[in-house]
Amino acid sequence: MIDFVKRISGVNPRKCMKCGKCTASCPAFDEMEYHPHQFVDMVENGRIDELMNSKGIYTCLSCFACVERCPRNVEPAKVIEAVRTAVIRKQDGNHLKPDAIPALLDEELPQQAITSAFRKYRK
Amino acid sequence: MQQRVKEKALELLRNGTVDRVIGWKTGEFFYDLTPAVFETAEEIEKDFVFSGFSGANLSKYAIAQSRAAGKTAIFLKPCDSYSFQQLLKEHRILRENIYIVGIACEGMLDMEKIRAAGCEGVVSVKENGEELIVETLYGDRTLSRKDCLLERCAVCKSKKVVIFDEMLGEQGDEQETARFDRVAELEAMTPEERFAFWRGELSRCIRCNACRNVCPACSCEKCVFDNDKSGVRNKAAADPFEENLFHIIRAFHVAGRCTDCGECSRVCPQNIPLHLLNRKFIKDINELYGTYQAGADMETKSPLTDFTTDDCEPSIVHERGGVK
Amino acid sequence: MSVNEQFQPTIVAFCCNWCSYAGADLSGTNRLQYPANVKIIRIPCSCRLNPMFILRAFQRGADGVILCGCHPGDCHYTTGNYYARRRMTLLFSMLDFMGIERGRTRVEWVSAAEGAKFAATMNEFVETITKLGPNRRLEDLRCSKE
Amino acid sequence: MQRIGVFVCWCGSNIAATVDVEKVSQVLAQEPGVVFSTNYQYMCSQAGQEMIQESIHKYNLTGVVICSCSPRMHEATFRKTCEKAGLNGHMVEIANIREQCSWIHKDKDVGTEKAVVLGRAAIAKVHLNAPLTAGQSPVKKRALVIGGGIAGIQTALDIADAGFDVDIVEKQPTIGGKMTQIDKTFPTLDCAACILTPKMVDAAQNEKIHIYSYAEVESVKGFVGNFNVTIKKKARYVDETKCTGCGLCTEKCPQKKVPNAFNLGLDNRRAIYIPFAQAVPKVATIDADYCTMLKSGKCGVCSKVCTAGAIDYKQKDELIEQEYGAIVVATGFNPIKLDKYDEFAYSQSPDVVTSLEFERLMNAAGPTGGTLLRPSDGTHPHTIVFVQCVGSRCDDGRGKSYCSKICCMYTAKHAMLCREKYPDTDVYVFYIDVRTPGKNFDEFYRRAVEEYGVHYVKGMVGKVVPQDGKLKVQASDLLGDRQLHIDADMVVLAAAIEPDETARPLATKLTASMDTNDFFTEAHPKLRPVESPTAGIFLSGACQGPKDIPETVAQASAAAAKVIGLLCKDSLTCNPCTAQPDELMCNGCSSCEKVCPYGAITYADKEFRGPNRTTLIRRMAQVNPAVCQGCGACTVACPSGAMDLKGFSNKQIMAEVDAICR
Repeated sequence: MIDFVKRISGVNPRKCMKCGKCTASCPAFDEMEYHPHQFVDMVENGRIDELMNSKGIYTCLSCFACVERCPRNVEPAKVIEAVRTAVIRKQDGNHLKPDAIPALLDEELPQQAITSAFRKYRK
Repeated sequence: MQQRVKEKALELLRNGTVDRVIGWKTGEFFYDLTPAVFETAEEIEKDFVFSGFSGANLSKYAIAQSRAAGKTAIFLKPCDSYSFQQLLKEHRILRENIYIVGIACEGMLDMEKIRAAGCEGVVSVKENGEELIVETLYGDRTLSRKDCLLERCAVCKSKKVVIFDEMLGEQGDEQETARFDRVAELEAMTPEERFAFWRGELSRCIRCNACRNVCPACSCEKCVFDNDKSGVRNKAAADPFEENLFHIIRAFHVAGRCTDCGECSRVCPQNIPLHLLNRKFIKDINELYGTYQAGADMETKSPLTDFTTDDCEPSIVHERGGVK
Repeated sequence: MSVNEQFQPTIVAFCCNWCSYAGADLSGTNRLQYPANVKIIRIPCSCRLNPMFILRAFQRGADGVILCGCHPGDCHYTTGNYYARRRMTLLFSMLDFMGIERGRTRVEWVSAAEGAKFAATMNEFVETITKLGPNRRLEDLRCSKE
Repeated sequence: MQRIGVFVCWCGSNIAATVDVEKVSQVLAQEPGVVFSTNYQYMCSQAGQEMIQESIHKYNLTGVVICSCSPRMHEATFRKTCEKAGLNGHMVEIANIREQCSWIHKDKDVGTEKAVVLGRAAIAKVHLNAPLTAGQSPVKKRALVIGGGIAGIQTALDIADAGFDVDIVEKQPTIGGKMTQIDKTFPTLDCAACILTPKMVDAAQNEKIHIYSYAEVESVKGFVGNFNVTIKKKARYVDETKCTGCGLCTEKCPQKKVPNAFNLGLDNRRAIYIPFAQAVPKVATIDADYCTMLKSGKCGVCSKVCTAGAIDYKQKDELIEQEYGAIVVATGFNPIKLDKYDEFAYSQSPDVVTSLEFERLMNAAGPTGGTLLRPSDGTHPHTIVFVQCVGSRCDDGRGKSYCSKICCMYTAKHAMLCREKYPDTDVYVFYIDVRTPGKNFDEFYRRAVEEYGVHYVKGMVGKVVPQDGKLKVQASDLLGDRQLHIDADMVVLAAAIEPDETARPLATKLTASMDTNDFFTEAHPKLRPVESPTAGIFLSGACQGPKDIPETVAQASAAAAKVIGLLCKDSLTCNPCTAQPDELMCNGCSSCEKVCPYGAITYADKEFRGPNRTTLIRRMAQVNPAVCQGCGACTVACPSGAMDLKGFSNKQIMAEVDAICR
């Protein structure tokens, strides 16, 4: 899972020098139980599950202030985005099964609607 | 044009602009023109010829003549002018002693091709626009001029005379050509096929040194192959290795300096396509280090005396793969 | 097949004095083994390597030639290996163009601290050349061992 | 034919264990030219060396091959050994049968066989060796120091003390450099001016030191021991010999609105100025960008008030040529520009200042007379926030990837001074790490925290917003896991330092190498830290890397010691393995010149006898053996093979190739 987060975020958490500028820049600081520098640290130290279960990942505004200001190009917001994606992908109880699609397919139906249908309507 | 060139030679000598003229004179046959230095109007009247067979690149002769007393006129076709400027860049020619007459060029003729078209006993070849009228012992034949051009002219890279004091005819431009097609074809072969190809070609080499003697870039005061101190002195090629050695080293020594004038292949009595070796270097240089045309200007650094810190590694040769 | 009959290639390694020769020394100091087929010639800088030396080695019976120099940017003479890099690239490309096996020539940048890399490179190179077999395409028949 | 002696070393069991040394010496004895071959336990020992010397005499040896450890180890030893026995040191070749043979092979047969081949190659090379003598080049006993900061001054003083002439070239109107702008120095808190200005005066009064102020290096030619430098003295429109430094002109000049560069633009000065009271030389300079007389020809006040008649509006830049044996680079540093750091509001509020600006605000000779006042409204600040690592340790392209080294200490100093002078101020320091290696440095930092009550917060400032005369600072406190919101009166940014912008063009002129950050590279990062790889060029101070004052002074004296070591010599021994062109073959084509990294190759026209008693003039390459370092790049660039390298000639290398491939 760590590798997954590292891979899809493209972030190398080892580059972080724990300066805290991301956390200093964060406008949503008070709403989060974990803060940007902690995200990075938790990925580095394998505490992904805690992060995935945290509500804080949804209070992140994705304003990218931390990405903008980080002096080491660590890009904490991308880590959060990757963790969110990881949460989504983990929910394998998709409403639709791929085999069922052809039967349901409507020429008029937008592609995007099918994709969101997979995820949206969980059992 | 043929007449204009000769008249210009006479004029320059007569009005005292120059003391001698480097041009072409008839050899044993009418198609066998050789470079020559003319010092009097009489000599010019008698022997000077400019025709479709004036393929010889005169630039190399300016090295010695520019050091002779007085001034020398030289006639340069577009491709010759590149060689000339390259030599100038290498400080081999004293520019102030040379008067350059640039000649617009429609391509030079290859007697081999005329013969190959089935003309035997050729007495003369007359040019008539796009046609050649070949007079033979067995009657006249008409050939397309385009089909009888030297290889290098068929894939002419530039009709632009890059350096001149005076121009005869229209100045032309650089042009896109298919000159690297044959190199690319060889590159696409398997190593075995390439090896067989070059063995077939180079094993014919008789080490007459014609390629070296005619090459404007091979104008060293003393060639490494003639020099005892170099450790590779070698007069005749005794085995396949030495056949390879001479041509690889020759191509390497002129890499970045060769203007692709094609003289090496033109003079090779064994018809070895030596220009392909030089073109391979030019193609590699263009692809790996950016397009470079030797002799095109006086300033650009030659790719082998230059570098960038992020040049490709030699392993690129392996990575590029054999078959493209 | 007994060990003696196995093909033993002759390999010439040109090493620059400041980095790669020291790197080769270091692999000795660390007792890192590589085959005895590799014989090292010390040159001041990779830019001293004349293409003629490589051809000469092949002529006299070498089966593989490798050039080791300081990493680009680390040249003792500041720029030597940059020139060497261009020269070798073009030379190797030409040898390839003439149908000589690509694996027979190689350039590797080895710093004075990379004894392990030197040994690993040599092991790998000897293996490559052993697989390629004797150099037949570029040799002087008069000098062949048979 | 050479008469060669072969000496195979056992190196105890280091070689003898996997190489049959007896067999090697026997087989090599059969090689052509070998007249004597032996082996011995330790060739490098006294006894071994004596054996070599005796054999040279006994067998009349002209060449020596030693099969032993790496030439990098003992080549110099054995060359000396042979020289003592009357044989040229370059007639010795080493076959490396330890590092490159016995130590990497386990099988004795394999090792022995390889040792023989390596020995043969060395013998083949010795056959072609020629005695080489190192040339000598004279040393001009004068040094040039580029940059007149504390580094340059210290280097110059030390060199002058040893009795050599030194010139200092300083681009500013006065020497002194950055240290003149600093208020107090850590960790002792003594006043910078008090310790610097006496040194400046010493330099000015020293007979051996000549100061070219308001001057730059225009061009550098030559090589170690023989540099030829052109110095451009910029026109200051004041005759230095006449100006008494009374300063009347600087009071009367009507152009009052010139940003004072010495105070970093925090106040204004006149168009004619003396940077500060203790300037050396204390001479006025007209700022041509602002002087109305120079711009429009109307004014001339300074000329009227000058009783010494020193003003000269027609003065021109002056070029001075001088020869030097050694050059010291002491171009120093500058704080980086902060225009890319919008989040700290540096360009929005005058109350956000850099640390160097803060030094001026604290300095008694500064714009506020030493009272700490906010630049915006001149009020006393009560809350001050210091931000460290602004642009240092930065990988994002806006700053520098390195640690600027001095910021931790000067920030502690600033914080401490604030609390000392104004105990009613709250002082915060935001840090990533506090780095205090150095004598009494950590004690100093702890004092700031423990005795002076500076709030050190592990974290970083995220943004600064000027609002209602305050600076709203949002920052993180990582250890407290909280975000801080501070209403500050001033924010001080510890800007990263970078090499002076003149360093890069200077490096090109000197052919000295630089790293990607434009710091000069040293010849060896550990063992030769004050020398450039280019011979005769030495490094002093922050041009080589970030340094504080004690380190700078230490390096300055070290560079001086190296210069003195060089200037003490009457002549220099050159590297004998240099390139040499064969005149008969040289085309004069300039290929070699283009690849020479040292500019050792020049061209000259030379006369040759042509056929029929004519004379031919040909262009010919010439190598300066004092400059050539023997890399050999030219030998391969040369198409005719005219260029060869002594000691590593084409034939020698090919002989080795032949011996190995035999």
